[in-house]
Formats: sequence, structure tokens, C-alpha cells
Amino acid sequence: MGWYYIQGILILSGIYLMAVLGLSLLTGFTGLFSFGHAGFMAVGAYTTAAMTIKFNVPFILALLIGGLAAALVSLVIGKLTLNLKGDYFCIATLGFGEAIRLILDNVQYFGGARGWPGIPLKTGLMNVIIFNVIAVVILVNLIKSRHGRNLQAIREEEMASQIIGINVFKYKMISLAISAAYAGIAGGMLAHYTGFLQPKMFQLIKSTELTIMVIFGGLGSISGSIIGAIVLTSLPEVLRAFDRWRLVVYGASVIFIMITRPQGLMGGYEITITNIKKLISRITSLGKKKHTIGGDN
Amino acid sequence: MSTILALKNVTKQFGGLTAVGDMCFDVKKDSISGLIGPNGAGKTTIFNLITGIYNVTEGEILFEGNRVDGLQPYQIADTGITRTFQNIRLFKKLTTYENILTACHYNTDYSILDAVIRNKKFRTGEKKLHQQVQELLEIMELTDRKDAVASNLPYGLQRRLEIARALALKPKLLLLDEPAAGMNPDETIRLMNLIKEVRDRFNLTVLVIEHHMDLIMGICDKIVVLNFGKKLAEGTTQEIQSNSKVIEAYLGEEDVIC
Amino acid sequence: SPKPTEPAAIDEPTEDVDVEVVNVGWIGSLTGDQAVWGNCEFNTVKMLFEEINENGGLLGKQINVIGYDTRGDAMEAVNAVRRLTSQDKIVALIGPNASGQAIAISSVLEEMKVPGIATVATNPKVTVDDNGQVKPFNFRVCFIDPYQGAVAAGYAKDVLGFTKAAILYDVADDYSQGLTEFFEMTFKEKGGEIVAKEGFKFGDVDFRPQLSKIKEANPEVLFMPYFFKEAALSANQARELGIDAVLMGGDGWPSEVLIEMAKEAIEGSYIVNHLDFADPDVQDFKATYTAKYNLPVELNGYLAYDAVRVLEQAIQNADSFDSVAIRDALKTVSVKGITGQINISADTHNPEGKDAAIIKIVDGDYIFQQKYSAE
Amino acid sequence: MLKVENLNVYYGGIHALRGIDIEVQEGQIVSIIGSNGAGKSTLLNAITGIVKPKEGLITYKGNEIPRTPHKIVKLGICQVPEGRLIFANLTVKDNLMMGAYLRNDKKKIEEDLEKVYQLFPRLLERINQMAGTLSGGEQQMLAMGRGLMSNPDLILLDEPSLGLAPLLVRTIFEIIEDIKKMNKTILLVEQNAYKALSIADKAYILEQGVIKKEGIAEEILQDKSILEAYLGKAH
Amino acid sequence: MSAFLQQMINGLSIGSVYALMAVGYSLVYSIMNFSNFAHGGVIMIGAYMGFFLMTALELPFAVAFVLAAIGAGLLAVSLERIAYRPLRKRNAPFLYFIISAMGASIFLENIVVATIGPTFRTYPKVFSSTPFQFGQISVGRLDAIMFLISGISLMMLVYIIEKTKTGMAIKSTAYSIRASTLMGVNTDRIIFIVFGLGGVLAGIAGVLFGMKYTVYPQIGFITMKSFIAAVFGGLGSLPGAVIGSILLGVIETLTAGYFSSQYRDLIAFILLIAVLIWRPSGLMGKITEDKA
Ligand SMILES: Nc1ncnc2c1ncn2[C@@H]1O[C@H](COP(=O)(O)OP(=O)(O)OP(=O)(O)O)[C@@H](O)[C@H]1O
Ligand SMILES: Nc1ncnc2c1ncn2[C@@H]1O[C@H](COP(=O)(O)OP(=O)(O)OP(=O)(O)O)[C@@H](O)[C@H]1O
Ligand SMILES: CC(C)C[C@H](N)C(=O)O
Ligand SMILES: [Mg+2]
Ligand SMILES: [Mg+2]
Repeated sequence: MGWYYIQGILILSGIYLMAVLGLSLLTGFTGLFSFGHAGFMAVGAYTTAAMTIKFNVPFILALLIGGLAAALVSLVIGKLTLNLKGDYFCIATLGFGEAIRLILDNVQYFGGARGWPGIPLKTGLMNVIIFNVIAVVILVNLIKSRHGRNLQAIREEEMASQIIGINVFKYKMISLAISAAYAGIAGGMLAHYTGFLQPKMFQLIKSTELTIMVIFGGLGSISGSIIGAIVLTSLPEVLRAFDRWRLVVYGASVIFIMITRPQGLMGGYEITITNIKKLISRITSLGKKKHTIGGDN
Repeated sequence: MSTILALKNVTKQFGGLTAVGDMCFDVKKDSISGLIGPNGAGKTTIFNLITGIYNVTEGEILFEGNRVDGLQPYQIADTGITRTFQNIRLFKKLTTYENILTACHYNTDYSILDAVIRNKKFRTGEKKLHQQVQELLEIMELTDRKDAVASNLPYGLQRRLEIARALALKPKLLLLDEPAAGMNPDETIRLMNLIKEVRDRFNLTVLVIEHHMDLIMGICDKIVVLNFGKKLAEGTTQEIQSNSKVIEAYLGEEDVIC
Repeated sequence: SPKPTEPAAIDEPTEDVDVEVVNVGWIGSLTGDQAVWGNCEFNTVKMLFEEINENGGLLGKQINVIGYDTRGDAMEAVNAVRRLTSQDKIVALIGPNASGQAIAISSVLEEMKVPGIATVATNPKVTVDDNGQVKPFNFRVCFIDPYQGAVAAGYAKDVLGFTKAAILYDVADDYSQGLTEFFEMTFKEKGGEIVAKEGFKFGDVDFRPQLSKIKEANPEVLFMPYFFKEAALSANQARELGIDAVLMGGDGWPSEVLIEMAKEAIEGSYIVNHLDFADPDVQDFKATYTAKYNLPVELNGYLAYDAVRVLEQAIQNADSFDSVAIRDALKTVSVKGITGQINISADTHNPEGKDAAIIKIVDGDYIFQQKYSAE
Repeated sequence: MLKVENLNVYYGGIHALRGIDIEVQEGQIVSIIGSNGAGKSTLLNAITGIVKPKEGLITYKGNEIPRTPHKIVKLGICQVPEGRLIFANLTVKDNLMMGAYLRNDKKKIEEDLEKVYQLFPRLLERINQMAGTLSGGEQQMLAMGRGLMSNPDLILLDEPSLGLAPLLVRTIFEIIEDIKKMNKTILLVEQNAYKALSIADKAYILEQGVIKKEGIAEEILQDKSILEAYLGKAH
Repeated sequence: MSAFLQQMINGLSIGSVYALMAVGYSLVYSIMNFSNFAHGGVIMIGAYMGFFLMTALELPFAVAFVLAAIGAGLLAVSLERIAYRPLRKRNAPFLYFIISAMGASIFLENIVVATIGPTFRTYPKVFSSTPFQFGQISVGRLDAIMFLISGISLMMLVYIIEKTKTGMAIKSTAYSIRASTLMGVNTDRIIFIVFGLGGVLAGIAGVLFGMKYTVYPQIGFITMKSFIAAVFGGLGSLPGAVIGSILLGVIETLTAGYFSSQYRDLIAFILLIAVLIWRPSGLMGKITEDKA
């Protein structure tokens, strides 16, 4: 296996990781489930590509503009839908995600449904890594602050959050906007990695894949999301050898994970230096007994 | 003593049902007042109206002289009113410590940007919060359970944690909805003392709903009795205990055992 | 259906190109709506290179064909070509079997400097970019849509004598859009009238709202420039709604499946095709293929055959497996294919002067009418 | 009628019931008292099959009870659960009818429905209201009423007086005595120990998953030391 | 005028396809409170079963139809066993069910691709393709049949749910499995019945869909629309599902017929969002207020 190929998988994992980190904030820490994140990726992707191609904006700046555009769109969507309960919110986001795609289908300026080839290839391993490191730091710092705690309170118990003075709607908006910005940047990186954009790339199934990654890693665990993104992005590549059984295996694994380990790989735990130390001391005290990270069942 | 909370002709209807009708009463600052009445009389509904969870159909609610009806629940919390719930609503998967810490968020004002770059403002703010949590844990005698996940706490402690969480807001008015439900007599008495203590320490005004008459009679300066969404009586504990309408509708003839 | 070669079976490709085995890539739909075509194309490519290998290979080397499925999806096609060019180190690519995918991958071929020969991708943009610049590494062996559209329009107007045409097309497909555009242009130029033009999107199965509108416009001929599945469904629905116009399609139609699905509805329809299936020149190939795979040859098989011949010739002319050298050789290749003489033009990378074959569906059979060429 | 022997229940690592033995005679009221978290609800849940004991034998009318709750209900055992568990999405009436789910005697069901309305006139007033919007006390009445609708032989009550107004608390205990008069057997879990003991024939005191004391209810009620030790010093 | 009527007929016919799919969807939602995205997969398998029973085994249509419906019902029930029951026993949040369902749908689609192959198949002709002709307007025979079958199955379902004890048990189980158990409801059986019924409906929808269009592994995709229709009408409300479907079919058709066919799907989704904003629980869904 050539380095070029491995690098490709890493870049792709990194791109999805970016989106998954955002979704993790929304789903894992705020308790909102979105099936429309592919839509935000699409907004970011098309905006970024338009910036670099049509307006000659430098790539990094264009990415940020792409993220911003996705965040702005998310604010409009949030304004309309964040009051919906549970599954209806989920479905509304699904509707929006699909609507964004269908609108792009009709924007001939970007090639419409047929797609937009020839986007310059600018996404490299280096800039993906840098963006992700920054994204993780921002996320961790946010979560370990009063603002992050407010989000988690909303996840746990919405009415009680109101009562302790949390502006639930505002915080949901913030969470949605940040996660959309992450997805938007991911979209921009994707555009400049594949060199080709087509609205079809951002179908519902993409949103689902992102959610699967978050859940696979474990809701409310950033390290889980990171592992989830990398494992699940490379899985289909690794499974290419299975040929047409590839997606059969993929589908079966999704079910298998859900029914055997529904709390996800990390089950809400984080890999941190202190946790690793704890783990090591536990392992040593347990003697030779094998132990998984995060312990609990 | 001045009036801190006033309900003026407050009505709440659900479809055709008038859950609360033309309700008027005042709560004096620094007092402990009781709200009692038969099941379904509209007590919880009044709490829901005061805290903005339901909108009033008619009438006004004044807090420290300002209208609060029509505000969002979080805005009402801003003005200094908070509550506990009849059906406990803790942040179930968070620990005792985290439950209180979250509720302390008011007492610092660093922004999201401050948090992301971890500047001085953030660090001093956080430090303040953690100190406050420690204090509250001690007062509410929860220190030894601070790392327990809320949903695993025994019922009694869960109720106490709800009160601690409410206190973290440094409220002026605390509404307690059946804080002693599911507690045995002994625990009820301890709770009663705790409420008094907390009131003195934090300069609180308390409005409490209870069906345990020991508690109500033991701590309330004033009692409002509801029946069918209307005010049936209002007065001191003695007045209420001897009020024949109250006895008929709520207390019953014999001496009630908690 | 036959299994594609397992990419897993390939040994670690060495960085050095000068080894005994050289990789040639293929992509196309092995699954999805056009799987019948993709499979036939892949089978053909594999079969021909096996023959070549048996006869001593090319320039003394054995050729290994690596193929990936695109599910008919442009994005998948891009991924597959990236993998072929970077990991599998192919020297040239054959396929894919539709314009949408071919246009999407063209920039990857340019970036990786690996030449590709499209089989049946007829949209002009496959080899030429928006500014009319030819794409250095993209070639094809079929005629293009301006020509195909003109042939269809010309035949409808001049030979069949229709003056009122309607078009139903797939907005999500480059091929369908291109063909529509050129049909419309020529038909109007020739004095005909387009009385209705309606779109749908890939994946749709119900076309009755659009067809009802078309029916209102009362056309004499209904042009349906898209693939056979949609063609069959929409033809059935058109008849059901009482549209009795003559139906006409492009090279997206020819397939056994079409007849199977819509035998009655498409009776008497016309198709613009790349070749006459009954042409004596193609019978050999047809026989060998059917003997080997026990399947009929689909349209793509013939063009894949020609693509292999073109590539073979180019490699021999270049006398090297260097991708750039092969590209240079491709620019001037001239071989006799089974769909006609193929002279690649250095300016457009298209074969020059290939005639179209008009086919009529009679009694559920593809019956050749005449060669027809638009001037 | 009901016999529980050496019952052990675990929640993960928590050993919630440690070798419980109890016995309920037909026609009796048996009270189980104990502080929060003692395991009272767990005991009832184990009897109705909601939680699966790790060890132990439960026999009803001499036969070992089945494992699945719905089969247990069929035997005539009915639980009015803690926290009410009414069907919030059904009307009051439908909730009551769900109580009679296993019954087919239409006439008798109508009669019992009338009886429930008599006991709890408030429910009649709210007959078409969605149960989820009832007040806490109303929900408790509904849960009781629903339990009665199944016309059980053995009825398990888990803190039926929780959240009820004083007057109603008394009514509830009267109703419990009425139910007993209807020749039913009652296993009662209560915080309100005095009330519970005063109507019971027999009582068990449960502490941290272990039976600390059992005996005739009246005797326990007289025993000051027990009262102080297990029921608090308040009285 | 006749053009308009024809478009209305088209809309009704598309709507009844959606309805057949949406009702099964909604039924499962009404009890499990999650969107069973594997429903599309069951429809697809149903369509294949009908096809092979008729072609490979050469069974008469009626027999194949019934067997395919039963087969799909069994498939749905087994899916419940494998993919949902373990989650149910664990009280997992609804999203986990959705994800598991999506996994199932990916699995079903691709197992068909891998085994039967990706090409599409055409049903043998059962009903004549000559439509009923009313002046200028034509109504396809199959369309009329589908319309009828959606109507009948809906009425049967509504009867079961609203008028029978089993129906009440379905509703109570939907709310709380635990409490229902305590009423003596065999909740496993209720869930079995619901999934079985949903599966049978899916099978019926699959066969009819296959006959009308074709059979291919991606049929499930079309259920997206019926899902929208179900949300539209109010999730969990069966009449809502049908009304939503018919409305969606008609609106889509009119959009395509009088506005632009490209915007057909977009309009569908915009409508979905508009309805949710206007009525957060769909046209016929119940709005429940959270009670403190
Ligand atoms: N959201 C609602 N919709 C319809 N009716 C409601 C709603 N909320 C409360 N009610 C009705 O309003 C009345 C008052 O209810 P409330 O919860 O305030 O009673 P309460 O006094 O707190 O009783 P309890 O002591 O039993 O808790 C009840 O009859 C109840 O059924
Ligand atoms: N589902 C559960 N998971 C884990 N632990 C549980 C669970 N249910 C109960 N427990 C624990 O088991 C013990 C017994 O609980 P149980 O509910 O039976 O007590 P109880 O006597 O009914 O208390 P209360 O008076 O509060 O109702 C408690 O320590 C409780 O925390
Ligand atoms: C197989 C062919 C019908 C493909 C078509 N000519 C295209 O360019 O997409
Ligand atoms: Mg209340
Ligand atoms: Mg209990």
C-alpha cells in the first residue's frame, strides 16, 4: 500500500472528523440529533469552491468563509426548527438538508445536478491536521466551560435548564451554528480534495454516516468521535476487498455496534492524560488482566 | 415586610378547563409561605405560571413590582426566581458536583471566546464557581456524595440536590414543589429545618407546596389554600388549621398524621 | 453475472514501472442502473487483454486489468480513479461508461497525467473544457452529442418529416442535457418546433406529470435522451396516458432490458446508435464474447473493444508504457475498429467522421435502418 | 397465598435484596415499611416479574409463578406501581379500560368502572382528559382505579399515598380496607408507616435489602424501640 | 380542464403509492416511536419475493402476492428481533433505533445487490396496461387497484387500532412497555403484531410498486417520500399518513405540471418544513405540552 493511498484515507478521515467534531457538539453534548449536516457540508463546500475559483480567495480564508456561510444558514434553520421536539427536529433538519441539496441541484452556476468538476486540489494532510487540532482545542475548551456545561444541562433536562436561567434556545442556536461551521469547513476541504462537487454527494446518507460516526465513538466523547471518524472512514476502504459484499458488511457492522455496544466505543469517556494514568495504575494493580480503555462494561 | 411576589387576577385555562381562576395573593419578602390544597387544585400550575413554563391566560404576575408574566423561563430565573419540581428533574447523568456547578453559571460572565482561549477572565471566573460549589455542597451536606451520578442518589438526596441546584442561582424567591414527597417522617423534619436554615442564610423568600402538614404548619408564616383553582382561604397556620372550609375540603376532620 | 477482478489479488505494485506486469485501469457501473452495460464493458476489456496476454502481451509485458465499480456515481468514479492512478499505478484508463462520470474524472486524469479513453461518453466536455481547450489526457472512441443530437433532429425532421417535437430529459445528467441542447438547436434550425420540454431527475420513476403536459402540447415525435430504465418507464407511462407520438432515443437506449420492460410501448421507435448490431464486422467479437460469458453483448462492449484497440495501438506506437508517451501516441492513433475507422483528432481527442446508425424497433428487435450523418 | 423465599436481586453490582423471605395469607393486608432505598419497590417488582431475581423462589397459591409479567398478571396479581406509570397518551377512561385488559366480562367491567368512579369522582369529571395532563394526585387516583379494574385477587400497592392531600390519604387507606373487605389480598408498601401499620394484619420492616423485623402489625406499632430505630424519631 | 383532471388523477395515483408505504411506516412509528428506515428495505424484498414467486416458481399472481406479503411480514418481524429488540430491552434512545434501522436498510439493499445482482427486473404482465378511459382522462388499472388497496388496508388498520382491545394495547405499549406489561399485555406479542402488520403492508406495497415500475435494489429510496408524507400527516397518525401521502402526491404533480418539474422534490421538502413550522406535529399529529 503506497503512502499516497494511506495519506488519502487519512485526509478523508480528517475531513470527516472535522464534521463529526461539530456534530458531536450538537448531538453528544447538546442532545440534538441532526440529519441535515450533509446540507451544511454542501453549503460550505460550494461556498469555499466558489470563493477560490470565482473570486480567487486564498484557500484557508475561503474555508473559513465556507464555515461561516454554513453557520449563517444554520442560524436561519435553527430559528425555524429549534423549537421542535425530539424526532420532529430531527426530521426538520433532514428536510432542510435535502432542500439545500435540491436547491443546489438547480443552481446552474455551480453545474446544477450534473456536478462541478475541476475544482483545484488544495486540501493536503498538513492543513487537514492543523485545522483538526485547532478544532479539537476549541471544542474541548468550550465544553469545559460554563457554556459547555449549559449545553450539557440542556441535553440532560431541558426544562430544568430553563429554570436555572439558561437561555435554551440561544444555546441550541450557538451549538447548531458551531457544528454547522465545522461541517461547512469540512465541506470546503472535501471540495478541494475530490476536485469535484455534485449535490448528490450530500444526500441524507452522508448525514447519517456522520451521525453513525458520532454514535460509534460514543456520545459525549471527543476522543470517541475522533476514533469513530477514522475507523469508519477507512472501513469502507479496507472493505473494498470484499467487493460487492462491502456495504453488506458495513450495514451489518452498524447494526452489530448498535445492539452490542450502544453506548459507543468510548461510552462517554475521554482519553486524557489523567485517565490514561488511572488506567495504567489500574492495569498494574490488576496484574496481567487485560483491560479496555474507559473501563465500564 | 414588603411584597416580593404578587399574583393579580391570574387565570389559566387548558382548553375548557380553568386550572387556576382569578387568583390573587401576595408573598412577603423573607417569609416562608405555604401553598396547599387538594390534588388538582392548581398548585403546580401556579408554579408553572410564575416560572413562565405556562403562559397566563389572564392577569398579571408581579415580582418586586415588575411584570414577569410573558417572560421566558430563563428570563424569570434572571430576575431571581427559581424552583424545584414535583417530579424530580435533575441533570440525571451528571454528578452532584456538576449539577450544582452548572447552575452556578450566573455568577461569572466570561464569554465563549474567553473560554476558547482560556484567558485570565476565564480562569478567575471558573475558580469563583468552584468555590461556590464547595460552599453549597457543605451547606446542603452533600460533600461526601459529590461525585455520585445524580440518578443513583437516593430519593431524599435527589430532592436535596434539587434545592442545592436552585440555591446556586442565588435566587431571591425559591419555589418548592412537594419537597418532602416520598420522604419518611424523620427525613421530613430534617428537611423542614434545612429550609429554615437556608432561608436565613441566603435571605430568601420561600413559597412551598406540600401535603405533609407537619412541614407546612411547622415553617410557614402564611398559608394560601386553593381548591378547584380558586383561593379557598389565606392566613396564618392557626387560622388555616381551624378554618372549617379548609378542614372540609382538604385537611379532614381528625387530626392528620403527616 | 461475472465477478470483477479482485483488487485484493494484486501484489504490492512496485514503484518501478519496468516490471513484467503493467496495470491498465477500468471504471464503470458494475452495480446500479447501468450495471448491464458496465459489466459487459469490463468483461470485454478483460477478455481482450487476456487475448493480448496469451499472444505474448504488449511490448513483451503482460497487461493486468484493474477495475472498480462506480455504481454509476460521479463521486465514486473520482475516488476510484484516484485509487487507480495513485495506488495501482495504472498507465492508462478505459471507461467510464457515461458522460457524467467521465467529466467528473477528467481533472483527476489531468492532475495525475494518466491518459483515459472514454468508451461511450458522448458529451463534448469529456475531452474539451468550458473554454474550448482540449484536455490533454482525455480521449474517447465514440462520436459526440452535438453530432448525435443533430442526427436525431435531422432524421426526425428531414427523413421522418416531423415538425413538432417534444423533449423529456434528465436534468441531473450531462449526457441527457447535452443531447437535449443539440437536438433542440438542430431541430429548430431546420424549421421544426419544440412544443414541450420537460425535465426529471435521476432516480425518478414517475413521469406522468411531465408527460401529461407533453400530451397537451400534442407533439409528433417525443425525444427521450436518457438511459433505458427511465426510457422504458416513461415510454410505458406515455402510452398509458394516450400519447401516440413516435418515440426517439439516443445511445442510452439500446439494451435487452429496454425491450423486456417496454416492448409494446416502444414499438416503432427510432434510436440513434453507434453501430448496426447486425453488421458483419462485429459478428466475430459477438460470438467470442457470448461463448465466453454466455451473455449478449451490450452496446458498451463494442466501444470498449475499440477503446482497447486504440490503446493497444497507442502503446505500440509509443513503444513505451510511459503515460505521457502513450498520451502523445493517442493523439494520432488511427485504427480500424468494429464501430468504424477511428482516427483520433489531435485538436479534440475525438474520433473523426464516425457515422451514426439509425435503428428502429420492430417486433421487439433492433432493426438497422441506415447510416445517417449530419452535415 | 404468596410466598417469597430467599429472594436475591442485583442491579449490576448493587445487591438490592439479600435473601428475603415473606409470606402473605389470603385476605390479609401485609405492609412493608422501610426507608428510602430499602428495596421495597424492588421486592414488588420482583414479584410481578419486572425485575429478574438472581436467586429465590416465589410461589403463588402453591405454584411457582411464571417469569413474564403478563402471565403473572393473568394469575390475578396486580401492581399499582410507584410513580404511577399511567398511560399519558390515553384518556382517563382508556387508562381504566387498560386495567381490564385481560377481562372479557363486559357487564362486570361496567360495574367495576362505576365503582371506581364512585371511589374517585374526580376521575369521572376528567373522563376524556389525556391522563398525562392530570395533576399528580389525580394520576395517583387513576393508577389505583386502573389497578382495581383488573379485579385482582392479590394487589400490590407501591406507596399509594404519595403526593396525596391529607383528606385523600385517609380516603385511600379507607379504600384499601374496603378492598380487603372485597376478599382481596393486599401487599402494601408505604412511607406512611403509622397508617400502613394501623390497617395491616402483618408487617415486615425492610432495611438495606434485608428483613429486619416481621410480625403482627399491631405489635410492631406498640414497640417504641422499633419505631425509633426504623421509622425515625419524629413520633 | 381535462388536463387538470388528468394531473389530479396522476397525483392521486402517485399519492396512493406513497400512502401504501407511509401507512406501514407510520404504524411502526406509532408504537415504537422511531422512524423505521428499514421499511424501504422490506418493501424492496417484498417486491423481489413477488417477482421470483411469479417468475421462477411460476405461481399465479394472487398466490405470489399473498406469499410475498407474508414473507415481508416475517422479514419485518425478524428485523425487529435482531436489530431493535436488544435496544428496546436496554431502553436505548430513539436515535439508536434509527441508526440500527439505517444499518438494516444498507444491509438489505446491498445483500440483494450482492446475491441477486443489481439489475432491475420486470414483473410479468398481470393487469392489462390499457387504462380505463373517461373521455380525455385515463386511469391506469394498476393505479385504481393501488388506490383501492391503500384505502382498504388503512380502514382495516384504523379499525384495529381504534376499535379493538389489541389496538388499545398497541397504543398503551407505545407509551410504556413496562406499564402495559403490568396490565397483562404481552408486549412482545404486540410488537410482533405491529411489525408483522407493517411488514405485510410493506410487502403489498412492494409487489404493487414492482408491478407498476420495476424491481431494483434501490426501491427503498422512494420510501423517503412516503416518510415525508407520513411526517406531513403527523407521525403515528394513520389517517394522517394517508392524507399526507395523497396531498404530497397531488402537490408534487401539480408542481411538476404547472410550475417546473425540476422543483418537484424541492417543493416536497419545503412543504415538509413549512408544515412542521406551522404545526410542529404534522397535520393530524397530537401536540403534547410538557407538564412540569
Ligand atoms: N397541560 C395541561 N393540560 C390540561 N390540563 C392540565 C394541564 N396541566 C394541569 N392541568 C389540570 O389542571 C389542574 C391543576 O393541576 P395542578 O398540577 O396544578 O394540580 P396540583 O394542585 O399541583 O395537584 P397535586 O397536588 O396533585 O400535584 C388539574 O386538574 C390538571 O388536570
Ligand atoms: N434500576 C435500578 N438500577 C440500579 N439501582 C437501582 C435500580 N432500582 C433501584 N436501585 C437501587 O436499589 C435499591 C433499592 O431500591 P428500591 O427502589 O427498591 O427502594 P425503595 O425501598 O422502594 O425506596 P423508595 O422508598 O425510595 O421508593 C436502592 O439502593 C436503589 O438505588
Ligand atoms: C452508454 C451511453 C448511453 C452513455 C452516454 N452516451 C453518455 O455519454 O453518458
Ligand atoms: Mg402538583
Ligand atoms: Mg420505592
